[in-house]
Amino acid sequence: MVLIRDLTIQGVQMLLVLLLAPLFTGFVRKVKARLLRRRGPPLIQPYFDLVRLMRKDVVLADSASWLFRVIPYLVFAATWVAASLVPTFRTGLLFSWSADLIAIAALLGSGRFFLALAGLDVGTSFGGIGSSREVMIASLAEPAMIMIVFTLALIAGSTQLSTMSAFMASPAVGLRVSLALALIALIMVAIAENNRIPIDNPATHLELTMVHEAMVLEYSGRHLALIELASWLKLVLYVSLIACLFAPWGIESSGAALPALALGIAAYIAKLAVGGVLLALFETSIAKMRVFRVPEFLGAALMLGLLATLLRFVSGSF
Amino acid sequence: MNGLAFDIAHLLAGSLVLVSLLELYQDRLYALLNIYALHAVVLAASVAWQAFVQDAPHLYITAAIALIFKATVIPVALHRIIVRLGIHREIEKVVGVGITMLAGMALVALAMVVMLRVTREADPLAREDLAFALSVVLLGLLMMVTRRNAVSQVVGFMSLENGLVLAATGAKGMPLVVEISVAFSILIAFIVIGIFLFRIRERFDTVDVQILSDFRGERQ
Amino acid sequence: MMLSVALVCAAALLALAVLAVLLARAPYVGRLIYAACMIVTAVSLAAALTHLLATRVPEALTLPVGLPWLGAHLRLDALSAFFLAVVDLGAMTASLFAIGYGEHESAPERVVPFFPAFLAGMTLVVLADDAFTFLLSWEFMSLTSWALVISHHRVPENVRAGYIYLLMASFGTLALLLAFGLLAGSDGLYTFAQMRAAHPAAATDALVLLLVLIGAGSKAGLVPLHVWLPLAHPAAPSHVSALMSGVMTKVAVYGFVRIVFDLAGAPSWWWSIVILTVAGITTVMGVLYALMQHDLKRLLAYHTVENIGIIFIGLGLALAFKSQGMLFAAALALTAALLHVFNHSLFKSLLFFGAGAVLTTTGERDMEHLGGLIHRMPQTAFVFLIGCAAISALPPLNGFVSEWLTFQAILLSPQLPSWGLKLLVPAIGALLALSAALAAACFVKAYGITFLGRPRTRAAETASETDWFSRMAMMVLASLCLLAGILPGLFIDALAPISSFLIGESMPTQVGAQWLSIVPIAESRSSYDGLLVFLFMALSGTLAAFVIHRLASDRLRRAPAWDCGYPDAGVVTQYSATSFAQPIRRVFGTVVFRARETVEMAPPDDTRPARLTVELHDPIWEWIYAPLAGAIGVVADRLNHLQFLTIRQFLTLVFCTLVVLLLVLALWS
Amino acid sequence: MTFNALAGVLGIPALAAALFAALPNYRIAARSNIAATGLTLLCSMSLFFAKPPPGAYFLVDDLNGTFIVLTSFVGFTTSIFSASYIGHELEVGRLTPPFVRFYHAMYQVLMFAMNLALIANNIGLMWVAIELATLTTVMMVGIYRTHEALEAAWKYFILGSVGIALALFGTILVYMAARPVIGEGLDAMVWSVLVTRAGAFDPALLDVAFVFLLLGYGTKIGLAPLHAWLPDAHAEGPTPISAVLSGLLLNVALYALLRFKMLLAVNPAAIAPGPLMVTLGLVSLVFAAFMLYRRRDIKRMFAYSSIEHMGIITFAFGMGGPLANFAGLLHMTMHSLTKSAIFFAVGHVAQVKGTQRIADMGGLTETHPVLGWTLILGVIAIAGLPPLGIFTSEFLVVSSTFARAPALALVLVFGMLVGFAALFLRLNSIAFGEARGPSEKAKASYLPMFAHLGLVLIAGVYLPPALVGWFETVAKLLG
Repeated sequence: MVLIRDLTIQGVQMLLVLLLAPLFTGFVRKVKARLLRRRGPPLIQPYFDLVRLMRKDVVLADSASWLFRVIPYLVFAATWVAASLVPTFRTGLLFSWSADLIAIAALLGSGRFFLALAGLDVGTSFGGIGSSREVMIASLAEPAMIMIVFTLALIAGSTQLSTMSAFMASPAVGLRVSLALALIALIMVAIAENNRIPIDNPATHLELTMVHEAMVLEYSGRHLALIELASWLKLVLYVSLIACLFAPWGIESSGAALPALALGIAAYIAKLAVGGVLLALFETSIAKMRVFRVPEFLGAALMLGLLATLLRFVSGSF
Repeated sequence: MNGLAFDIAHLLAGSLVLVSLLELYQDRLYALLNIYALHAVVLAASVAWQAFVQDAPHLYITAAIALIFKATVIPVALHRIIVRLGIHREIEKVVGVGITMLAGMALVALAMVVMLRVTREADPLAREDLAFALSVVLLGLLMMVTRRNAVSQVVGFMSLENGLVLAATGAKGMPLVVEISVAFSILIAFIVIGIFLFRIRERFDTVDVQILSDFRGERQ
Repeated sequence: MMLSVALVCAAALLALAVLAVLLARAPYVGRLIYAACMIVTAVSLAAALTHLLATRVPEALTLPVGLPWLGAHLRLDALSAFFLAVVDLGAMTASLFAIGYGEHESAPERVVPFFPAFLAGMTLVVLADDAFTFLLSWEFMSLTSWALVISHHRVPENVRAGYIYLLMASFGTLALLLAFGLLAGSDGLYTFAQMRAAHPAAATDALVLLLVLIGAGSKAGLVPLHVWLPLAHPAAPSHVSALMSGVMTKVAVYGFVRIVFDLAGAPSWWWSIVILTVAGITTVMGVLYALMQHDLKRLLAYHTVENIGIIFIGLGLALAFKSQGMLFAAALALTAALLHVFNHSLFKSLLFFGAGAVLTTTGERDMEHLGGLIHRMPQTAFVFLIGCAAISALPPLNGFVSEWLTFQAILLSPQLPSWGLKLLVPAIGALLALSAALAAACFVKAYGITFLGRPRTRAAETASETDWFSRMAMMVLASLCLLAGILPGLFIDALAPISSFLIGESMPTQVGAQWLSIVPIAESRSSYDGLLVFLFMALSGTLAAFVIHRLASDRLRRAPAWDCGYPDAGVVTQYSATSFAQPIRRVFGTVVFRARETVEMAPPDDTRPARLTVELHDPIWEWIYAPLAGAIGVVADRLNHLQFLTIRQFLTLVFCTLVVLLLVLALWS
Repeated sequence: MTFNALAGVLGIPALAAALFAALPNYRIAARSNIAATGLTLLCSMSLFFAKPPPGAYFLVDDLNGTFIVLTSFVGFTTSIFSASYIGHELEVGRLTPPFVRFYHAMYQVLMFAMNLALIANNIGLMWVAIELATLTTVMMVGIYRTHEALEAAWKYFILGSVGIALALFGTILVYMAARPVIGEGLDAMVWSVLVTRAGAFDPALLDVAFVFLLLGYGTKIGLAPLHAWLPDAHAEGPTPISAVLSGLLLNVALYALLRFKMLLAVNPAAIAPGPLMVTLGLVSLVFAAFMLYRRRDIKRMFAYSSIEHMGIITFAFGMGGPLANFAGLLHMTMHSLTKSAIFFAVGHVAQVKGTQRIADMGGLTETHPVLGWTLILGVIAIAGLPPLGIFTSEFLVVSSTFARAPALALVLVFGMLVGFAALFLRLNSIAFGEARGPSEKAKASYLPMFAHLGLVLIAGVYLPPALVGWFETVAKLLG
């Protein structure tokens, strides 16, 4: 009985993130458009895009291999699993212990790994640009992420997300320097990982400085749809990650009372909204940077993370 | 009597050292050969005296060997060789006579120090003899390293051998086998040298070791 | 019992070597010998596993050979059993691979005889229980592998590689010899048992540690002693490269663990600082070197350097914890290191096999001349992909598990009292994470340029799938990678006796945990379940595919690549290995390798293409080895004049020696 | 029976020498040369089963027993090798029949001299024997009568005779030291008597004596800086003689030095001979190791490697102690077997390549696989790699030294490594790569090489207890 209940809750979580992802992207786009004094596309435009893409044929490059066709599913699966393991409205999900924060980071890493391979598969110059830049960004973003994980894990005494967010919610946390550093670093990493401005521009194609879009240039139809969905999921994942770690309020701990869960969901959606607004504000207020300034940006993130970890190592009071 | 015996032995051995120094002083091959003959004669005398003192008759043989071979045969033979090969009569030295003499003095002093420090309870006769013998050996070696001609090197080598003989005879009651082997080896040594000089004559125009040394396996 | 089985197997291998020499010219001798090697190593593997999993009682044995008053002491305990298993697994798959691969060998008579001898050497090293036997087998192993490295001796680079290899190997051996000399003391207590019993002074102990770090490190490839590795490993035939990279370096790790954890006295805290520093530098330098390569096998060799660094990070942490009495954490770190030893031996052999398959069918090691092989050799491409994913530490494969455990061990280290470690360990963690990310980047390059894209040369176009044996060998390893990735608990439990033997504490039994997950400390703290992650990914992936194909379209058209509207560009417009690495080279290489890029543009009226030349400097070589060689050359030249003195001058030497000695006497009293 | 054995060891070579001096035919001479050395080997072996009691002139104990057998064994195998080698030299006309006759006679004289030196109980007799051996080898080095050969022989002769002289002086001094204790006459030169009474000798006199003996016999051993004759003599003489020189004569000289070291070891007041030997040994080792780099002549290179190993051996004996002494003895045996085997191989290589210049050799394993791999195996052995005998001895030397004198061990290891690097640098260009230089069919006699390397290989993994027993007792004697 309890098992079934937990299963359902886990399922709800998975579906929730899956369904919210396009909406969130649509929301961010809408807000950005508003900030730019445009009306912008309707909120649910991403859903339409998905359906449209899914209906279309796949136009596959002659030189594409079987791997090219498998990768979208791999990427989507990896991202979805990762996203479904991040507590959104309730901690202590049934399978939450099956992967801790390090594993989640690694799952996203494997998604990126395969995406980069896809960029190289067709053998075009744009794909090459995309993946080589992507791995360069990742090679700095991932260690930064690990450092952040270290900091939080050392504060919470665990790399288990449920435990961590529970601890964060508890008054034992207090205000810490290392937490602040970690938060800033995490936001920077999140921006880089999701190819947002100023690292990359998700809204453009024909620009030599693009990264993510260049990788997936050869994709079309359902493959493209899956990859888009995966990237939206990733965005939601990061937002909810930040939320559950730094704004762990309203997350139902382990109970199963429906009202509590509903409250949790509501809180979660509210957090998403806030996050979306902030993201849109940030993106509209800043210009994209040159690709070779990205290392400095991410290097800063890495340094912040390392600094936070060092502080934690040297003394528990920071 | 013993005192006198000691003095005479001392005198002879000392004069041997003196002659070695004389050899160092020479700068003509013929003169060098003559001095070497003198060296051998003094050696023979000293050996004979030892034979008399230790009344060890077998030492007379050694004395005779010294007298015949070293004092006569060898110098004459070398004389011949020099004439035959038309060797340059000068002795090319590495360092000047003065420095060589100084070095010789230093070596004698060293020999004294080493030896006199040693055999305190041994009888003074043997002790003095050893000291002188060592200095003769060192002087012979010095001569070999400061002279360029093959002949003068040979001479240096042989005066070194003389020093050995002096030491051997000074060693009281040392079995005959040794002296004979010494003479024997020197004989062989000399034959071989002769052979080599002739072989070399076939190949080279001079027996100057310096030039000999220019043919070296690595210089291909 | 198991020990004698293993010994018989070693003897059989030596016999096979002799046999191979005797009928070197006979037809099919290669296949015969390799098949026999496979069977023998399989038996030996069975023996090792039986000991590791079932009997678990140390067995000792003394043969009346070796040093007369000592005899050859041999021992099979948990540690040696584990490494014996690693050796035999690698050897078995390599033999299987070689049954097919050996047919392409140009000069088999230079490879076949040494191969079994090499295997025997490695087997004996892990079984040895006294200093003499250990060093004898150790150097024998180096010698036979040297012979294998120079088997293609007509290529001058190979001979040079072998030379440098042999030099570094005997340098390491001499260092180990000195270490044993210290442990054995002046009256020669050479058996390991005696060494365990006698505990030398702390100063001696420190010296022993440094010597062992040099000795085992030069074999394992720790920076800066790694120079031979990227030269020698690629030079050898691929199945041998796999053995050298995947297995022999592990034998070196065995030597380190055996001496430092088992024989030397109790560790002092600063040991781990030395080891961790070296290991951290090794890890990052290794992967950075690898990123700069476009020779496939050399790239793999450099990754061996990186992974050795990861292993030594684990060992260093284990020492740190052990010296502070945190036995549990020490057990965790040690287990992480040993698990990575096992994992690396799996996927590195797999990758070298793949490189070998590519080499045989295309004759190319240079990635710039490859590409698009996934179409011509799909199965090889598939298993190679698994290998790449595993070495890049992607879940749910085995590489991730061991790195995850290492991270967990790092997360335990704030409780270390020493300040040096407090400051060092987080930096090491950062280096580890950095190298993991860079490794992923590097293997995107390796796989993408070699197997994906369009063929860059005729050889790559006409490539064909490799033979059955080679594929079989790679499949075995790939499936083991997956197995060790989704069921890590089994392997961790198998390592428990080792850590309890070396540290006196071991990780909790994992098999009991729910859903076969692994829980190193406590579930509330951290846990990972490869099986579930694998199942989830498979489920959601297939689910998505199913839903889309059912509800939406599953139609597909082939068309020329879009590429932003540039029609059918030539194959040279693809990204090459060099251009792929350019961003990372700009970020890291300019500092580490003083990388310079120069573009020479043709003048306007000239139609020649512009050329981009990249110049790299190897800091280790330029700052350490080149000066050393130069110095030796200078001294040799100076002394060489002594060959050309005249007789008189030689006499002067004698004379001076005499005078000097006499003076010494005169001044003695 | 026992006396017959001694008579055989000495008499057979002497008679054979006389015979060969008269025997014109080369083939018969070569065959009977083998036969004679073979008989000598049998006699020397029989010495083990019945040791003659020490006489005034002859002594057979554990120390020289092994050496005698080793000498006659290597002499035997070398005679087999020289049969094919000299045959080739006659064909190409580098030697003429009269010289070959001379060669065989001298070969037996050399054997006689070395056996005499080994079993002599009288230090004077020992001296005579060693000088005889030296002069014989001088003759044989000069046998080719080329510029280089004569120059080498001349150099050898001059330096050798100076060594002779110094050694004799040392011997006399020992007698002087012994006389007051033992009394005048023969006994004062009988080693077995000396060693029992040496404790009472005048220490200072012993010191001086040892200095002279060290230099005198050290010249024969080839210790730097007294080594100058050795490389050229090895390079310019016929290869069998190089083999005998490196394999045996150096050992014999070292053996003589050891006898006197034992005397000093008995006398507590005398200076420890150890430091002197250790210093000279290390100097020779490092010096020779560096000299290996610039060698262009293959035989000269291996001659330098002999200097290197003599340095190691002297170092080991200088260190003393049961382990180091054992290692020294083992190293001595292994080195003479290995080095002579290497010279056998090198001799044939030089013949098939028609030159001794390393630059003109190449790809030997391609053109002459057996020869090439034998040479490689030999170099591996001489470089102290397992599973060959020298590894065992080097293992013992280094490990036993490091615990006692780390600094020395470091120098030792450094020298070994430098020499190792040089040897393999040259080996690579000789054995591997594209085939270079002329290469005619090898008419080699592989038996001697295989025999030697086989023994070295066996010794690397298993030492027969009997041998170990002798070595251990000797190691104790050496103190």
